Parts: sequence; C-alpha cells; structure tokens
Amino acid sequence: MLSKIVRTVANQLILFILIFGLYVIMHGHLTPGGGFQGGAVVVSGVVMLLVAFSSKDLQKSLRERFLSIMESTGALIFAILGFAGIGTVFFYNFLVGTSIFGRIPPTGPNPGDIWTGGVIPLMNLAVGLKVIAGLSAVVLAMALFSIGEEIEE
Amino acid sequence: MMEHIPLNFPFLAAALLAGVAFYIIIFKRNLIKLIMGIALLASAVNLFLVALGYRAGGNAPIYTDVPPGPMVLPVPQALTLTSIVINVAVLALMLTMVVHIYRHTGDIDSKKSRRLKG
Amino acid sequence: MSVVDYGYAVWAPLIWIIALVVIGVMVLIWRSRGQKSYKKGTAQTDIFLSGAKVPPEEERHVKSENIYWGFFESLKELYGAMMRPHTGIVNDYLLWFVGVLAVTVAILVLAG
Amino acid sequence: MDSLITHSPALIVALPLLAAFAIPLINRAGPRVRDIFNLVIFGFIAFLVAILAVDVYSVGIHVYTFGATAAELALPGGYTVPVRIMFEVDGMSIFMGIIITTVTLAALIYSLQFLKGRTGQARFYSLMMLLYAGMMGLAFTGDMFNLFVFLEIASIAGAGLAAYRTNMADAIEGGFKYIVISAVSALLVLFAIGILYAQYNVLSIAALAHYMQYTTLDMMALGLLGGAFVMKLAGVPLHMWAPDTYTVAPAGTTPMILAASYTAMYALYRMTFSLYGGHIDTTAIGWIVIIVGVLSMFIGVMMAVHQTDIKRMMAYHAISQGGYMLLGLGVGLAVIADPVALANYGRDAMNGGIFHIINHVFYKALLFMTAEAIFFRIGIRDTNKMGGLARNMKWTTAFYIIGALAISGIPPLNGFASKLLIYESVLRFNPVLSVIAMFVSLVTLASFAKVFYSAFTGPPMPAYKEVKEVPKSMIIGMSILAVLIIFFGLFPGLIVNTIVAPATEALINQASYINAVMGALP
Amino acid sequence: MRQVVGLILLLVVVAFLVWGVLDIHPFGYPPSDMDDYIIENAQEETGSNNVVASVVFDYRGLDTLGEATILFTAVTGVLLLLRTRKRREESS
Repeated sequence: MLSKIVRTVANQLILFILIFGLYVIMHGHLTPGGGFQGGAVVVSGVVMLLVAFSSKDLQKSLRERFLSIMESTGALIFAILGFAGIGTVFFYNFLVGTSIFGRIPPTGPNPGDIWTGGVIPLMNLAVGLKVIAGLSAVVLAMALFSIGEEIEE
Repeated sequence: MMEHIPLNFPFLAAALLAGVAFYIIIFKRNLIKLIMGIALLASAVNLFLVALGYRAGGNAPIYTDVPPGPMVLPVPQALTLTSIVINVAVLALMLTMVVHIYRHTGDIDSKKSRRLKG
Repeated sequence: MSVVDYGYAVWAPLIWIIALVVIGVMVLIWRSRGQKSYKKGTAQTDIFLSGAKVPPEEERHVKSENIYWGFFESLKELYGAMMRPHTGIVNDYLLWFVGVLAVTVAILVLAG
Repeated sequence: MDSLITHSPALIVALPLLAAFAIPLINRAGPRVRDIFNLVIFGFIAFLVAILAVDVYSVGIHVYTFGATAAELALPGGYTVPVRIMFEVDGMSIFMGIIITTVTLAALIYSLQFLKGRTGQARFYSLMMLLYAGMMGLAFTGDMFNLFVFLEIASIAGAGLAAYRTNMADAIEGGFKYIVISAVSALLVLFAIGILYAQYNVLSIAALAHYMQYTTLDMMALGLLGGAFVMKLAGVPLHMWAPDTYTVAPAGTTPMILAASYTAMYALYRMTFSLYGGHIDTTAIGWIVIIVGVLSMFIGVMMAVHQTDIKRMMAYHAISQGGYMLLGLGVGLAVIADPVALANYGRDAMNGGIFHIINHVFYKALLFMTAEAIFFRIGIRDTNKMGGLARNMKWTTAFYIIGALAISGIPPLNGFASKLLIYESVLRFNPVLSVIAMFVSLVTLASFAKVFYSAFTGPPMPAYKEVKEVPKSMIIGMSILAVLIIFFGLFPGLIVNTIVAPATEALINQASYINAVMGALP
Repeated sequence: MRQVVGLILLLVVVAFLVWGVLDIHPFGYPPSDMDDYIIENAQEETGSNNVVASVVFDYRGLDTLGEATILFTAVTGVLLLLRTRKRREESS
C-alpha cells in the first residue's frame, strides 16, 4: 500500500495501459505487436496496480478462479481455431477469402486494412486473453504466497 | 573465415554472452544468480537467432506503409518471439521453486539444498 | 512366433519353460526320496546361538545397509572415488555438462 | 475413417492439449466427472495411436503438413524447401508412441486412487496430459524448432509434477534440479538449431539432412545437440540429476518422467542416424555413444547396489539400463558404414538396443509403482526401516518379484530377450563390452535381491502389523504392465519382428526418411 | 581446484563457440530460400500485412500453439506449487 499520490496516478494510468495493450493485440496482423506483446503490456499494468495497492485489495477484485477460467478459455479458443481448419488440415487458415477478416490486401506495400488476416486476428485475441490471465495469475499468486495468504484452488 | 570478422561482431557478442552465462551458472552458488545466468544464456541465444536474420539495409517485414527495399528474414524473428515466451515461462516456474526452497531451508545457497546426494 | 533368431543361435522361451518344468518335476521326485527325519515344533527347529540368548523376532532382521558388507569393504577406494563427484550441488551438475560439451565438441570438430 | 487416419498425427498431439486446457473447467463438475473425462479421452487417443501404428507398419512413413492445402503436400509448388511444420511418423516414432501411450495409460489408472483426498488434482491431471502431449510431439515431429518446443513442454510439465509434494523439501529440490538442467540443455539445443538454420535456411530435419554439407559448424552443432540430449537422457557423467528427480516424483509420474528421458534418447538417435548418419564416417560418434553407454552401465549399477533408498536405487538402475540401449545403438552406429558387419551383427545389436527400451520402460515403471505403493502405505523409502511387508502386501510383492526378475535378465521374462540380443551381437563387435554387460546384469540381480530381502521378507515388524494392500486402481495399473512384461517375455520373436525391426529399419534407412519429404529432388 | 578446471573447460567451450560463429555467413548476407518464399507469398496466402504475424500464426502455427501450451503449463505448475500451506499439510 503506497502513498495516495501513487494510488491516484495508478488509478488513472491503468486505463491508458489497457487501451494501448488492446490496441497492440487487435492490430497484431497490421503493425508490430500481437497477442503476446499486448498481453505483456496489460500485465505490466496489473503489476503496477499490485505495487500501488496491496495484493489483498487486488485479490478482492481479481480472483484466481476467474483468471484460471479465463486462461483455459483463451487456450481453448486458440486450439479450436487450429482445429477448425481440420476440413483441409490442422491450422489451415480457413477464413481467407470469406467475409470475416477475409479480405486479401494488395501485394506489396499498402496502408493496411483491419479486415484482413483470416484467423490471425482471432488467434491474436485468444492468445492475448490467455497471456493476460496467465501472467496476472502468476504474479498475483506469487505476491499472495509471499505474504502467506490463502490461494483458492 | 577471417574475412568475416569485421562483419560478424553480433555473432561474436552472442558467443561471449553465452560464455558469461556459463561462468555464472557454474560458479555462482546463489540460486537467484543461477536463474539470472540461465536468463542471460537465453538472451544470448535470442540475440544469436535474431542476428542471423538480418539482411543489410532491410526493413521490418511488415507491408504496412513500408518504404520499398529488401526485408529482413521473418522466420528468425518468429523463432525469437517463441523462445522469449518459453523462457519467461521457465523462469516463472524456477522462481516459484526457489521461493519454496527458501521456505524450507531458510537459505538460497545451492550448497544448502543438497538433501539428495550420493 | 515366439522364437528370436540372431546370428548363429535362437532363443525360444516356450521350449525353455517346458525344459524347466521337466527338470523341476525330476528334482521334486528326487527330493521326495530323501529321509523324513525333520519334525516341526520340536527342538530341531529352535535357534541355537552357541548358548547365547536369542534376540526377539523383530530384531533378527538384517538391515539392508549390512547386506554385502564385505563387498563394499573390499571396494572402499572405488566407492570413495565414485561418491566424490555426486555432491548434489546443481552447479556441479552444470560443470560436468560443460566439461562433456568441451570434450564432445573437441572430438567432433577436430576428428570429424 | 481414412480422414481419421490421415489426421491422426495431429489429433494425437492436439487432443491431450485440448483435454489439458479443459480439465480446469471440467473439474468444477466434480472429480468423478473429471476422471471419467480423462479416461474416455485417453482411451480415444490410444485408439488413434493404434490405427496410426497399423497404417505406418502397412503403408510406410506418414507425413502430415500443418496449414498446407493438403496434408501430404510437404513442399510448396515450384520450391525446393519445406516452409511449413510437418510431422513425420516412421517406425521409430510410432515405436516411441506405443511405449509412451502404454505407460501413460497405466500411470493414469494408477493415479486415480493414489490422489484421492489430495489438493490440486485438476492441475495434476492437466500437467499429466501436457507431459504426454509433449512426449508424443517430440516423437512425431519432423521439424527442428518444433522439437525444441515439445522438449520444453515435456521438461516444464515433468518438473511441475516432480515437485508436486510441496510439503517435502527434497521434492522441491528434485524438481528444481530437473528444470534447471532441462532449461540449460534445451537452450543449447536451440543454439545448435540456430547454427544449422544459419547455414541451410531450413528447419525441417529431412531437408537439413538433404542439404547437409558436414562442415565444421555442422560437427559443432552435433556436439551441442549430443551433449544436451545425453544430459536429458541421464547418461554418465551427466546422470546426477536423475536419481534426485526420480526419487521424489509422485507415483504415476515417475514412469512418465522416465519415458520423457527416453524420448530425449530417441531425439539423440534421430539426430545421429537420420540427420547426420548418411555420408560421413560415424565410427567416432558411435564410439562416443558406446563409451557413454558402458560408463552408464557400470557406474549406475555400482552406485545402485550401495543405496538404501528404494526409489533412488531404482533410479540408478534406470541409468545403468539406459547404458544397454546406448551400447546396442552405438554398436549399430559404429558399423553402419560397412554393410557386411551391419548385416552380421549391427542390425541385431540395434534390435536389442531398441527392444530394450520398451522392455526397460515397462519393468522399471512397474518397479517404481511398487516402490510408490510401499511409500503410499508406510510413508518411508528407507529400506533399513522396512521388513516383512510381503505378509500384508501380497500383490505388490508379486509385482515386485516380476519386475526384479525381468530387470535382472532372468529367463523367460522380457529383460532376458533384449539383453541376450545385445550380448550376442556385441560379443562379435568387441568381447570386452559384452563381458562388462553380463557383469552389470549380475550386480543388478544382487542389488534387487538385497532390497527384496530387506523390504519384503524377514520377521513381521511390529510397526507394520496393520499395513493394508494398496487400493484397486493402483493394482490394476501395475497389473497392466506385469501382463505386458510376461507377454513380451513369452513371445519375443513376435515383438521383434512386428515393431522393433521396422524401428531399426527406419533408423538405418536414412534415404527413405529424406525422400518422404523431399520427394524425388536431385 | 574446481575453479581452475571449470575455467579451463569454460574457456575451451567459449573458444569453440567463437571459432564457430566466426565461420557463419557474413552478418547481413544470409542464405534465404525459405524466407524469400514467405516474404513473397505471405500476403496472398494469409492475407496479413505483418509477415512475422503470418509466420507465427500460420506458417509455424504449431510452434505458437506449443508456446501457448508452455505458458499454460508454467502457470498451471506455479499455481500447483503455490497451494496454501494448510492444504499442503493435509496433502502430504
């Protein structure tokens, strides 16, 4: 539990960190970045909250059970997206040419279009969800264990 | 081989960084320093991988508003990305185990945690 | 189907088992023709330690560290030399690893 | 059905991953539902492995390319380098797959009642599935970097499982040692992969073997790979982590960690035979493997006979038995260059070495399970404090006798068949090695007799009057392996001709492994 | 004693590594068959401007699945090891 100034600043800052992380995740197929990087950005915000507030206060709003379910869901979405191409082969990019994220950009340098990339944006989303949940769970569990707190199964 | 030396300094840096990492993991008894050494070895390997893919005067392999010209190789960057995340995972597990070792033995000296020997 | 053929001989477990059964039967027949002077529960089956007091039952069990005592006694030097590297320190494991890497790479690069 | 066979390599690796991701969610529905889910999905995976094995043995090498427009399309049109990850399942891969699947099935059934009333069961089973997926991927993959990824999956899952009993300080220590050596060796594997990629700009094993120039850098990469994999398979003098880890790992998972170290041995064979084996003189490499094998046999068994901790003794025996496999395959590797010696005894030596892998994994898994059954009931591993357990734990005693006779090479159990093949063929290569192998087998019998006497026989101990037999599921898990051991012992010819000879052929015949991917390239 | 032996072996390994890496292709001029194919065809095949993303998620998607799996494994292992002390005692 740090001083009031730090907590207030952290309260304001976490919003921008979240927005930037989600931007990096969603534009992974157009600009540098992707699921892992954006997820890491968001988790850095979680770590900032953990430092600013005590881990007990954070546990009230961010529970391990919720994080564990979220992580399993992200991993399942990613694996199922891989499965979905099983009509041809595993990990076949079956969305290219369809209406969702299916546009094909012109070859060579171009301004870029958010509705391209097939399954890649969806996979970025799933991986981002998974990384956010997983790394936050690890950081939170370590913080709670080091002060001898309960960690729910 | 000798004619490469002025060019191959990044590879040389990776090899020497690996040597420093080996020195740490051999001679440092502190388990946290041991984990730091492993992280350093991982960084050396990542530097080696990403330096392999550089092409002289190349841009980042992203077609969004890229100036015309050659592009650096994308595959080593993908491999490096994967290997970075893998090392993050390994380090998290190792640090957890060190926390437990400290709980049990009250010390993080690798000489103290040798119940299993002989 | 059950026969392994290698080079100049074969290994057939079923034939081996048949032979084992035949030999066992013969041994049993031979044993049954021995003399029957052994009686349970008599003084024949008591333990006699040259007059000393016989310890109670659960103390008669030989501990496993006492088994093969002579073997380890005669090989003391070998075991001393073999126990020394097994320190249980993780740094030593990694030092052995680096040593083996050095030797292997040297052999393969200089000879291969 | 045909599409199922076509996609089976991907499904065999992907279904355990899906199960592992889903288990934390399914656990909310209660432990019974979760156990049934585990058994059902694992039964389906075993069925997939069976049909894939039939397909591989009847048709040939099974190539599966991820993300391509057709599963068999390895090379992109008009190009000569494979750009996508592919699985390449040949006789050796499916052989490892059969071993891993059987051991995992036995371990899963064994753990059902072993874990009753403990915490973290859901994550335990999840890690078990992940360890299985990592081992299968490592056995099936045909891509260097993918091999590294699956190696890491298996290492991390194994370390997490080994440290499961967090209330015991030595359990944490064993897990920590395992993860440290796994991380360092995996990073060196990655360095070697970087060296190979830098020269040939491909990552597929077959393509690398096709373009290999055998330069100095390639030899250095082989040295790094060999050192790392010898570390993972616990060959002397890099064996010291193995007793620490095997000793503390909980019941069902000790055999799986053992199998993980033998998948590292498979990776070593894949590198030496399929990647480098072709055109260079492999006598030096073969002799290195033989020396490591002989050292492992001798030092492992001499250390084992000195132990008083029962699981630690078995772990040292695992090291010493691994030496037999390295010896057999090393002889094959040393003579692979001249066809006469290969036809005379090299092929038999490799048959023995490969046959010994499956035999050893089965009986050592059985022995570890019996040791854990004792620990489960009386809570100690020190054989000095044991005695007279055979009176109360009859099934465990019977299984221990079977395993001990098998590992000591007593006919007609399966250990004898593979050891006989190794003796006879190595005798014709170099008699001294064969004599050493027989001596090691004698000391093995002696040490197991010692543990049998001190733990199971003897007068009834007052402390263990009320010791009961272990629960049903543990007995079932052990009996699966015991039945397999006796069957393999009675019909060795069937096993050798059916699954071992194709594995040997797959290792020796490098050209078919390359052509399965590269097609008819010049 | 241990220090001396360790240093000697360490120097041998590092010397071989340095000798090796100086032998690699000159920095900045790599061989690039596979990567040229990917750079040319990534946009048509995957419809993604970011070639690295198309490699990570399409050409080498299985590696990324394995990577996500490793992260999941590590998180599972951490949460398995960090069970509460009360539960750990009764789990012995």
